[in-house]
Amino acid sequence: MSELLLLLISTALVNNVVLIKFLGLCPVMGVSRNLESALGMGMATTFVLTLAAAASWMLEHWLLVPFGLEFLRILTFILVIASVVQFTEMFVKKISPGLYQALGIYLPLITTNCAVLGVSLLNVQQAHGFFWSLAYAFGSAVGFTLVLMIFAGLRERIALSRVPAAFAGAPIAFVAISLLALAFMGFSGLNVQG
Amino acid sequence: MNADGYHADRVFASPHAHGGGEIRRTMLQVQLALVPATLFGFWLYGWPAFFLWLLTLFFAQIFEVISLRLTGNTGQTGSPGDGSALLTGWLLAMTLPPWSAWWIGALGAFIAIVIGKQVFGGLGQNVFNPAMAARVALLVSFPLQLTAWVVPLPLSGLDAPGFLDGLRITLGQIPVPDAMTSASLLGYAKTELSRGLGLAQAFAAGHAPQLSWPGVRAGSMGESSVLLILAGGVFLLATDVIRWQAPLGVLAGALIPASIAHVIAPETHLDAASHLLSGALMLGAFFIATDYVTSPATGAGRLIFGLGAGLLTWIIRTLGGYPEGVAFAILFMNALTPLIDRYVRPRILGRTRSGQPIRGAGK
Amino acid sequence: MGLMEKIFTRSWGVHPRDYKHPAADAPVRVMPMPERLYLSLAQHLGAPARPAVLVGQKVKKGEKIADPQGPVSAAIHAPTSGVIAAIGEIPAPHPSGLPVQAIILEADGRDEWSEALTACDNPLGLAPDEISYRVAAAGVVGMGGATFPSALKLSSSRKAGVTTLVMNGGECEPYLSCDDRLMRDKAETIIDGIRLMLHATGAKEAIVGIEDNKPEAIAAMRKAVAAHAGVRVRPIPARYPMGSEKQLVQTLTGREIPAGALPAEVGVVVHNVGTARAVSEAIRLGRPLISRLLTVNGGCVGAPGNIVAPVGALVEEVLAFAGGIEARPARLVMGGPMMGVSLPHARTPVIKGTSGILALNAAQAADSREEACIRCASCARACPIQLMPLDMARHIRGDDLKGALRLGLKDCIACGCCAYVCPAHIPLVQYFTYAKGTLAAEDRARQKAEATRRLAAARSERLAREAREKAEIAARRKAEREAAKAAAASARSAGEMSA
Amino acid sequence: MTAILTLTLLGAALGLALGIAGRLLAVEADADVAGLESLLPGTNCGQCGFPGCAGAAAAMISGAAPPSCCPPGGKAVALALAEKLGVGLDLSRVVDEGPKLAVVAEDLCIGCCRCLRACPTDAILGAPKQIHNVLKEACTGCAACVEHCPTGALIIQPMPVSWQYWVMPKPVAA
Repeated sequence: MSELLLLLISTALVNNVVLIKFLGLCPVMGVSRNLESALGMGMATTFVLTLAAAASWMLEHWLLVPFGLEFLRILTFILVIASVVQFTEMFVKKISPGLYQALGIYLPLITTNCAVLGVSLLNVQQAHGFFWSLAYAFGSAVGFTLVLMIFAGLRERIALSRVPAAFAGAPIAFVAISLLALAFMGFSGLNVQG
Repeated sequence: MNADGYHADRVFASPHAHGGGEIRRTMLQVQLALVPATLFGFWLYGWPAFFLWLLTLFFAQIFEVISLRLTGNTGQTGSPGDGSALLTGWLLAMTLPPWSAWWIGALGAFIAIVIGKQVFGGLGQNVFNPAMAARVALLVSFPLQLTAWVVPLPLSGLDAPGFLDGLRITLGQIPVPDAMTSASLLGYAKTELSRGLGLAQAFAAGHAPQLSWPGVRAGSMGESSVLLILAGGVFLLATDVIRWQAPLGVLAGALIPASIAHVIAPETHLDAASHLLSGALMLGAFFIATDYVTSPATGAGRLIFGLGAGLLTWIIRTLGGYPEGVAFAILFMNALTPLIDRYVRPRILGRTRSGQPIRGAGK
Repeated sequence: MGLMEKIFTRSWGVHPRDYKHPAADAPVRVMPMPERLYLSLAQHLGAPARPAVLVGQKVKKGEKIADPQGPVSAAIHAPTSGVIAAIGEIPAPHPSGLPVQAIILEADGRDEWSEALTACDNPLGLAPDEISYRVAAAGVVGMGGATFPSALKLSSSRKAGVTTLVMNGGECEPYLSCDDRLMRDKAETIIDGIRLMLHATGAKEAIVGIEDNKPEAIAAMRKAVAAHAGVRVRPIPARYPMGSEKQLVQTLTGREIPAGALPAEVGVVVHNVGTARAVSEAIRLGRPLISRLLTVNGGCVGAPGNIVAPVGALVEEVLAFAGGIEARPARLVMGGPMMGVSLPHARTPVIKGTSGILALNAAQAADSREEACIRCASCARACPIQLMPLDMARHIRGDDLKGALRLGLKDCIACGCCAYVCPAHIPLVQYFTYAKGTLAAEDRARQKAEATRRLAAARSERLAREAREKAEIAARRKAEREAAKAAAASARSAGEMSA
Repeated sequence: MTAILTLTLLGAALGLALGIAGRLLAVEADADVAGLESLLPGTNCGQCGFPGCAGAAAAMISGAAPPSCCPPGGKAVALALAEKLGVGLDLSRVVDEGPKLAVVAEDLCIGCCRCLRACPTDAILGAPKQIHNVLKEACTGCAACVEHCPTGALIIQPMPVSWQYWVMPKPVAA
């Protein structure tokens, strides 16, 4: 139990997908303009990531390895991820049209969120078991959501600040996220394995 | 004289009175509160400390003036005379190794004032504490220089560097002799623990850093005399410049888990007093976590902010790769501040917490 | 209040320097009647009154010259005898200085009372509704500054079944001392008015809340109240804005008024002590509200003090009577310094709600440049409603009015505490009034769009109906013609047959 | 061979699952013309260049017109439309000169009643040979009447501000 908790902390904070591994930066920059859509995006990504990790684990262990098809790994993973994203898209459109509109193009773009594929591949690479894979994916997704939320909060505040014209928009967002990354560096070397 | 000649030149909005508070005065009060600890630091670490302090403040003000000139000083983004840049520079200087070369101070001032504050729009617009952003950026970029603590050589002593030697040290012409550098207590404990030694064993060794309330030890100016920092903090509390929630939160957030851990595993965990007396916990609690701009605006929010910063400090100190975590912890909590401010709000009079009008309480 | 409560209850409000003395201690002076009086038709909350006199008509003192119009409105009476000189526009006592409809009365200098006014010796024998009726006929409005028609408040309180009448003797605004002076000099009259109001509203008890920085007023009122059960005088801590309805009711009764609701929701009705006096004079003497006690104060005023001025006197005349002004004021304010309105000039009249005229010098007006918000949250601590003024102002500055609305903009009472304490001199109240005004204008535009849409729809429907009817008539005519033709044809054929 | 088979089967299986999900989670696309039209003034004044407000609504849905295409609606309507459409709004292009009002110049009006028929909201009152009058509560300032006046007696003016409706100006950044 405590190991699982440590894994979650490790993946969410110490090895944060966004700020330490630099995966999935596109939605972080794109959907962090307001908190509600950031939360929605975080939830959608968490959903996709966890589901994709489960599906890719099954794919890896029940299909690719038995048939010696490891060379198809990336291809099949992308296929699975794309399907999960499609499903999520329909789901979000059904239950929250407002969120669907707010997320816009970034929702189908979860497909190309490298964090999703990256985590699935890392799971294979590090030979995680099924539940461990799930936890790893979930922890990563929580880390992603955390950063997305924090960053959205910061951007909401910055949006109402008197940022000089030269820095307004994307530049100041990059400055802010780099300072956020500095803050996360404090967790580096956090000895969570005990 | 009669009133029929009176004509208002514009529309004046109410109120037509003001309590007399001024930003400038607030900044001055905080600087005043820093004076005792700073003077003690000068005495403790000699002329180099003074020069570094002077240079950092100078550069902070220079960068402030240049930035305001470039962005077109509109008055609402702060004026060069409001003292905020000097305060930022001062706080930064308090956290640097006192014998650092001049460019550490200059670069730090640049990061703090320009990147940490002015690109966000100047005074009041930044989301991270400028001094802490600069300190962290320097630490991860120049870990060696930022941990080169010198043993105290009080000005009154014979072996303290003189005025000119001090100047040379600050200008980087004389390298700081290795024999004079020393680990801070937190760094020492971390190193010894990573070598597999227990704390009791480590502190039994003769070269272990000693702790004392007056604070004669290696460290930065802001870390040495905990008592003088505390005095400054109490002054700020008494003059109502800062509120109690954030300092209390930081101290409680760090010291409570430290005490519990020490009771459970004294061999691997420093006691609360060591945590309090070493590092920048006190400075962080009273001077950094209380920064208006980058901490929550409500009392409850400030308490959460403080507790979070304290707890993270302890976690980083105990489990992390860095010996000191105050700056990281506060930077992280700065990032959380907008979220705290959004979700922790006072109940509006006549409404429930969810914003609905309360029910009439009987007729 | 227990210790725990003291620690965990948020303090609110501010303690501004009050500048009440020496004006409060100077004896009341009565201003002589000016030659001309400018009686705004909109000197109360609600719809403007409608003139009931013609130009050139002679009126007596106390005669009604304008009728209330609509459910929320108040009558206006002639403050002296004279001739109606004109009915037209004058500059409103308002920051904008925009015109307002007014009746201009030329005084004849005789100051003769109208004979139509009826005094009443036993007012407590009157029916409660009769009291409300007479109060309405006297044109009495709330004297604290809100100028809500008092009669309406009395009758609606009765309907709502209020139990407690809270009398506002707080006068928490700095500089002002007219209520203080009134309580010292006219305590008996006020108590009489309170008893009449108790009778009219059906409330069981009255609590007079007086700030503890007015010991003379408390003593005078206590003395006057001694003979009457059901009326109590309660000293309350001096703190701004103690005189605000929500704060006063909570301090005196412990009840919290729901947002957007009237005090009647918690069984309370609040009236000003000045209103009680006006009610007493309206019922006992039959005298309508035609003059009021107001404070003339501020660093530029020659002889600060309290003055009885007729409604409709120009501000410059009142100032001249109060010893003139010694230097060019930095600001001319009507009302108190915290919530009063700045006047564009002094050629604008005193109205029923004018509690003070302030000629402030530069140091008092504290006009300063807006600096950057450092998020010190002093404003949030001072806000009596527990709003977050700093965040609301940020949203408004960024043109996100809806964001400010979410943060509780509608609950803001514009008391000015936030701007008073702001070390950056941010005109927070101005941000909020701007936002409220803009939102209200948008609302009006939406309502108008709705109404015009209905008009347009009605019109196109009408046009369609007319076209249809025209077509129908045309069709009927055609059918008739054809029928006639057919009849003629059949007649012809029948004729042929018979032939 | 196995690889191709695997991919085919995988694709087919996922496709089928998505198809079923699509059926289950179907959302009806709502025709928004009516909803959008309800936000427009509804006076069919034609200043947008489309046939009536319904035409403008259809044009906005198809993207042929920006949400800021309604001059009488001003900023408020443009904002509401942009929110409904879920598109960004370039407010700098919206020229909102505040509410407008048609005024009859009494010395020019000949009482011909032509403007009465042109007014989409019946805001002009008048009888033949009598000076007409504009009801300011009903006039939208759409200017449809102006071209029908043979003597140029109708003038579009900003709505006068009364002190009750005066709005405190926004503090100007010093």
